[in-house]
Amino acid sequence: MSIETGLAGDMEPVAATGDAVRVEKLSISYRAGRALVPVATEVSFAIAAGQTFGLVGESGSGKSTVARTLLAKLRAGSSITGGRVLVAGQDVFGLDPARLRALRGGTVALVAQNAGQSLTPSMRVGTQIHEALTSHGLRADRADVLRALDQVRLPNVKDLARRYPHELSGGQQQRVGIAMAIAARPSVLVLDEPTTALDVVTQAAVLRLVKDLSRELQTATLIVSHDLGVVSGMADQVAVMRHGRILESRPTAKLFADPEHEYTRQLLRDVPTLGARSRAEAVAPVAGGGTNQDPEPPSGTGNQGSDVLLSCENVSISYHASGPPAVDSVDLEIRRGETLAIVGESGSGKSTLAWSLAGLTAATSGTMRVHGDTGTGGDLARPVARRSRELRQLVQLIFQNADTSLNPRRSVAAAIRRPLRLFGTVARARERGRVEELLTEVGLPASFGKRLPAQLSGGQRQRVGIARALAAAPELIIADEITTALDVSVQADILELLSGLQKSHGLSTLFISHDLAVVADVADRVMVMKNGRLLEVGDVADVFSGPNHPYTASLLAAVLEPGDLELPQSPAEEQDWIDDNPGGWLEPSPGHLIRTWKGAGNR
Amino acid sequence: MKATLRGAGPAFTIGIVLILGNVLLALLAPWISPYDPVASDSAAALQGPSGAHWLGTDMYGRDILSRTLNGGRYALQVTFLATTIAVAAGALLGCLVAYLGGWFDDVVMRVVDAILSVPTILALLVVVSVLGSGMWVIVLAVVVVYTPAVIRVVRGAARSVKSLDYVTAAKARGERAGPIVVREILPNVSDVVLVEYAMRASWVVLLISTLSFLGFGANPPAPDWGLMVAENRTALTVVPWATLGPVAALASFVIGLHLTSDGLGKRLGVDRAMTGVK
Amino acid sequence: MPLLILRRLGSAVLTIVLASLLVFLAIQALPGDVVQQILGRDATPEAVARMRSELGLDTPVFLRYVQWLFGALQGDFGTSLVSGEPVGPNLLLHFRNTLLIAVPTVIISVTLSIVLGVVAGLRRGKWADHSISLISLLAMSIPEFMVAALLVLAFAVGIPMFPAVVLDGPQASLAQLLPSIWLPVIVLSLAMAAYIIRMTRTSTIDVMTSEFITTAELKGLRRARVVMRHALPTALLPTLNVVAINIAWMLGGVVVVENIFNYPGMGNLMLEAVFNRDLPVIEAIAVVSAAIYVACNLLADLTAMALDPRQRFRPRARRGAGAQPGPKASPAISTVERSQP
Amino acid sequence: MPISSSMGRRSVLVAGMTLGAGALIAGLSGCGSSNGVADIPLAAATGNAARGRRMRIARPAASAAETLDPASSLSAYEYLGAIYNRLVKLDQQGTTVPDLASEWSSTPDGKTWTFKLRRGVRFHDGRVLTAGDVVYTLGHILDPATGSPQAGVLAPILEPSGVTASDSHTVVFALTSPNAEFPSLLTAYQCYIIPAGSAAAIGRTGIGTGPFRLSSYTPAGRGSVEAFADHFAGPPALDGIDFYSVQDTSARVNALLAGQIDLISQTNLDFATARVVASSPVATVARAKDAQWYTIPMLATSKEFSDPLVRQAMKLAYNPKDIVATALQGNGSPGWDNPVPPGYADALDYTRPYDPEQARALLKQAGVEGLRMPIYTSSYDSVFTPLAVAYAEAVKQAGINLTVTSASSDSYYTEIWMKKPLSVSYWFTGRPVDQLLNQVFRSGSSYNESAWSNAAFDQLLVDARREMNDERRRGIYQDAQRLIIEDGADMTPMFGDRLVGLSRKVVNYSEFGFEFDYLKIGLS
Repeated sequence: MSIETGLAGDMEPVAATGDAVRVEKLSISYRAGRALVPVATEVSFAIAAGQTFGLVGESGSGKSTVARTLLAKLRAGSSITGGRVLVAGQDVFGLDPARLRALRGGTVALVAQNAGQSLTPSMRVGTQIHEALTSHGLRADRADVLRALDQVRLPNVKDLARRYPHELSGGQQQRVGIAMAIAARPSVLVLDEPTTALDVVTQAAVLRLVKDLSRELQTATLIVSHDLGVVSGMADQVAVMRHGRILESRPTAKLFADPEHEYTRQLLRDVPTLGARSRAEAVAPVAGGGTNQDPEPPSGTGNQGSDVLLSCENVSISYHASGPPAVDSVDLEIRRGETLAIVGESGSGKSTLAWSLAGLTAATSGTMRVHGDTGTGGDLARPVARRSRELRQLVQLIFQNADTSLNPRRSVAAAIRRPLRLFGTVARARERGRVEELLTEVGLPASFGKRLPAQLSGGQRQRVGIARALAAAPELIIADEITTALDVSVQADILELLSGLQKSHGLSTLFISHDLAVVADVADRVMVMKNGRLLEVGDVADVFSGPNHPYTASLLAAVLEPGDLELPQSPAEEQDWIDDNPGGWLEPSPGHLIRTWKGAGNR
Repeated sequence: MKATLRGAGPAFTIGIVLILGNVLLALLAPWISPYDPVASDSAAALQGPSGAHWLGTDMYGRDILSRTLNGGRYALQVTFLATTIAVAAGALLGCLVAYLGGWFDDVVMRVVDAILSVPTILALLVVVSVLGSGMWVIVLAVVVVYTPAVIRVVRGAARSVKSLDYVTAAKARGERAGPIVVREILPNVSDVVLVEYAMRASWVVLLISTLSFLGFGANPPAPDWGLMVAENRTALTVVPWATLGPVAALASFVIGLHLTSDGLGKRLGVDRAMTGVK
Repeated sequence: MPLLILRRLGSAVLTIVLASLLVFLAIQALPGDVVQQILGRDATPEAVARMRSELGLDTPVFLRYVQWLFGALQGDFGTSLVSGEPVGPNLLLHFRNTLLIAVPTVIISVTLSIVLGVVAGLRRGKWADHSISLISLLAMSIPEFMVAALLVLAFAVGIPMFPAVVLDGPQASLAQLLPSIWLPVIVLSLAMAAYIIRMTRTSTIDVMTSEFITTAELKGLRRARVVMRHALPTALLPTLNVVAINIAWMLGGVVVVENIFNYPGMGNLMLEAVFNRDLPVIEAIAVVSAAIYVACNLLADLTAMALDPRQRFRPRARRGAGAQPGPKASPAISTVERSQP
Repeated sequence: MPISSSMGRRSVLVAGMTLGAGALIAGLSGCGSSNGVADIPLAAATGNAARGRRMRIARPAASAAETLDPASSLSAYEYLGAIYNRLVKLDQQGTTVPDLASEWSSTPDGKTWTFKLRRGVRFHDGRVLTAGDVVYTLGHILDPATGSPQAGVLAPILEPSGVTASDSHTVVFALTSPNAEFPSLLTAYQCYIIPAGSAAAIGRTGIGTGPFRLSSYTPAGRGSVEAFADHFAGPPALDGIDFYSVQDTSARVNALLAGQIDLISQTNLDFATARVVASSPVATVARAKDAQWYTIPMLATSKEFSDPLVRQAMKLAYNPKDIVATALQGNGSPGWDNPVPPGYADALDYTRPYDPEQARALLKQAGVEGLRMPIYTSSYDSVFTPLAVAYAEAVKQAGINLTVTSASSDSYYTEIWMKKPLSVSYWFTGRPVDQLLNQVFRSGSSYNESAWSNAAFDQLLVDARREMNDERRRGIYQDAQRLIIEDGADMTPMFGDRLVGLSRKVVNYSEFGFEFDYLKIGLS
């Protein structure tokens, strides 16, 4: 029952018969031209039935490659250069085709990262589950298919089985993927970043489901993730990978409590956490609220004055004449030097609101004014084409995806120079010097100016994006999920850089994120949005310590922190509250406003 | 460009060599041809390959090698001009249409669809019979027929570029449509345009030859690949090289274009650029 | 979904009308005197004058177009300037003959090329792939007129297996034409198959490397099932476009082949009409061809809908393949957007 | 993923290309060794035609407006000769000989001509040919509504009322002015005799007195004729002929080589093709001697050629023998700028000098030394371009610099011919001398392609028609020919043989003007 582990290379794995999976000194290389590039080097681990093993590491660490060898799957061009993989005692790479098929899906099943892409688009969901059963010689009729769907707690399974994958939500797709994987009762389950594409609440629910199922089926489970929180909550044992090697492999609790390897310690330092807040407090105290209504809208929040940079009132944005607006009557206010975070899942309207401030999407109604509506200030409700130069200069965007936010055909210097020229920030003769200054300021060598974006790493590109925004000499920076695509360590650097610049330049920042932990780290105040509605706003400390709107509470509850060995208990995936429209506001503490709601039972 | 060429594979190299070889031979033809390609010599008619005439002579005693060497000049010239104009115009318009969208897009694409729906050869024959078969007419005809196709392809690529963040960034800065199209969109569909150029050129050169073959292109006694085939194909068994020479040259050029376009596509990952996955 | 189909039908009709207008206007610019052309070199000026007045060539252009359009809507494509016969029945006859080549060509080339394309895609980098790719490369690069000439030389003159030309006129019975269609069918199939093979190969490779195929494989499915049920429906999506465009191309591009084989089809009629500047005939051919092109695209759309449920919900699915995100497999567009000599 | 082309493809590619091309050449080039046109036969085979054979003839596709009405037909020559007869026809020497008319005579003033018809001639519908049919036919030709090209020739001298039947087999033509050559004007192919009252339907029914009767016909399509047993000269050798329309020359040749047809009509094979045909096991080549009369019209109204000195220089500057050798590979006769074919009895036996130095001097005298201009050609006929190239080459010696300029073949005769100063053209031979000179050279004639106008020449033509003495008339025609050679604007560098492709089974093929010898032609 004990889990055999070994620090890479120095321990012979013990041939314990109880292990469902044994990976022994596995080395994999990728052929690039004439050279062999190692992807994994002498990786060893074992997983016993009923146990969960976590592989954690940043992108390119080789963790997914290793995980897929359990299904005897290698990428084209890769080959095993040493070691072996034993599943139920057999070397998976030595199987004949018939046994290989039996292994795949029968003995070992995979839940892949993006269910939307791993389900065959042209085939009904039910059929795909059906063939997962029949291909392993299992008798299967419609009832079995429905049972499989039922098992992953999907609603309306009869209807759902007839749908095509694109007709499901991301969470549903992932559940179908899981149903398909466990359909043939495998003894080994490989979870390759199973929740990366999902929002936090769904993630918590899906993980809970997987954990329950693997316990129920007594599978040996391998979970691969870049997210320390996920691995922490799921795995009994965790291995940290970097550059194809396992650096450290220990029981979960020990690893998080007392990391041995410097890299692990670094990782743990870089992961933003909610901090000292107690999870128990996050539970909303005002269930079925609406008794203590405060009619005043939240624009009145706290101390107004000359330090308000931007104020929006009653902003609504619709893409289509019919249908619900993407942003629905939102008020907001950003002060000078402040970081205001907007938190919400995809579709909450947070990005739409930000793009509207940048002038890319016209607001349908409401007012958006800078500088308290006076002086050089102006009406931000105008689209960018009708804004004055000063106004355009004032708001600058930093994008989520550093890969696509820089024109791949233009050099770094050209990217930074463009706003300088357009806004006439500096004289032409000074441009070059200014570009170099900006590069230095964002922590890049001045020589990087000559490079093309493709010659930079993701973090470096994001720095260029920041430099480009700074070049316009703005007062407000809109940072739209700017660290989502980055590894934890890079994310930490970028966040640090941003907050440093913000202080030195006196910038206000609108920080958009779905990651509560990051927000807790960087923001002064936070707004919570859902379905285009503002649900809660307040100082970070107030919001994160509660009391909260039930939605905020569910978000907070779903956060997985490294070191938490348990998943949140039965996270509420179904919304248990109803928006109280127009509703009023609660103000549990000064400046902390919560929209009133109704309990779901009141319907 | 160097970076562009690297990693495109040996087929790409062969392609480039075939194209450059053909272009070079066509350019140098007046100097390296052993004979005047139109000068007939009744005493030397219908000779087989020999030291004096490597590929033999045709029915008027004209040197087939010289005619083959010179035979690409017209086709390559028209191909170069027509493809360049069509691709340039199509690329610009395609980007503009994609960027502006709205009714402009609707109107342009409707016309594009209409032109595309008329079979190429019919459209071409109509233009040629309207304006005669001079070189510039053919160029114009090919441009008329192929620009819409290029617009469509480039528009598709540009639409995915249009939604990328760096274009959004430019818009947010307040850049106008012109600079955005020229600075941000066009350079980033250049991969597509380049591959399109090679593919398009391969069709144009075949099209030109087909036109000549049907009697609407180059005029006798001018040496021209398509025309040579038309003139000599019935006599394939008597003067095989008068047909095979030009066809081999034509095919090698087209193969070159295909290989180049494949290589470019592979190297530049054009298909991914189209969907914006890149 | 019916609304979607209706919308496409509407825009299809608009495209056809616009195409007919463009062709009509283009032909109006013809400098050569139609009548002189018809009557030939030996015509007397009196005969020319009489014919001009008979044909009423003095009516304003736009009026003539409107008249024509209304006629066409009722199936009346006017009267040939040359023969004086109604255009419709004659065109129908030639169209029927072209279909006799076109249908076997489509069946043969599509079947063959999908099989070969998928095989090449699955055996990527192997011997089979190389030979298939090489043959399709050659087939794309050697002009049809050369292939046709060689085939005639080999299989009509050398070994008299097939007729070298069609001697019977457009009224020939299908049985009379049947022996003559095979060489044209081979020539056209080769050219057409080459492009479809390449497209199918590319999209097969694309789809086979996609995540859902990996998932299907790792589910332990048999290779055949993975290919047939999971990969093919998606892999055939881009191929559909190529097939559609190729069918349209073929109906226009049979010109060369019909010319060489003296085949009494639409291509020959087209050449003859262009030579004679027979405006009503050219116009009718253009409209018929445009209709076929549009219909092929429509059919490709509908098939795509049948193959891929995602296609059923996109309002503007086809407007340049770039707007077609599809699965990961969105092929090199230039291959899709083929319109060939 | 884009289309891949990986490592191994290069070798496969190279190997494949080499193999394919190599095999092809090996198979084909064996036959490309011997030189020349020498192996093209000089004449068609003669011999006994087998009974009961049908011949298949491929003809160029005419326009869909094609009609069998001889008066206005422009392309259906093969049918016309098979199904109709004229009163008189032309023999190979250009002499007028009997056809439906057995004899003819005129009054001494040459104004009234009497033709006696052959007895016992029947139309295909069984009716007997009478003078009334002839009167009707001439009336139809002269009717302006018919639009017959021959009306332009006949109308100036003949009113419809001038044609009368004096008895059932005698026709009298009362001319408005004397014309000694009148019978020859009736040899034109528009003058085939049709049954009375048939004008409306003749274009489709084709009822005549010829050796074959029409059994099916589609304009520009296929058709067939059957031997007419009641033909006055006895039935033809063949049982029937099937005509096929094939637009493309190569296609016609391939059909012949594949054994699908027996003869290609109205097609002058180029020399390479002629050799292919001649070396085929199933087909061969015959010549229609001097069948095409090639011309280089110099537009006399153009600024370049309004000066007779320049025109003379253009002629002196070249040697027609060279042109025949180069452009025709010897398959023809030099014309020496005389449009009357050398075999004609009325032809002038005179060879003008070839003197490039003199030409140069004349040009200098005319002030256009080193003349520089385009000469237009097209692919309308396979010899046009070789002719233009050969001529341009030849006159270089006289310091004349011509640029061969090729124009589109389909608009050549509407846009170039008779519009550009210098172009090449051709006529079919087989016209009577009087008609030839009147149609192509007389001032103001619609076919006067050089727009040459010479009062003395016109007067000679009038005189000739008045001159009833054959000897003296011949003298006048020869004077006229001399004028053309010396002053005319239309050069005649050569008469070309037509190379006709036919099956090796064809016997007794002979063709003159627009007509085969339908009685004798057969299959062995």
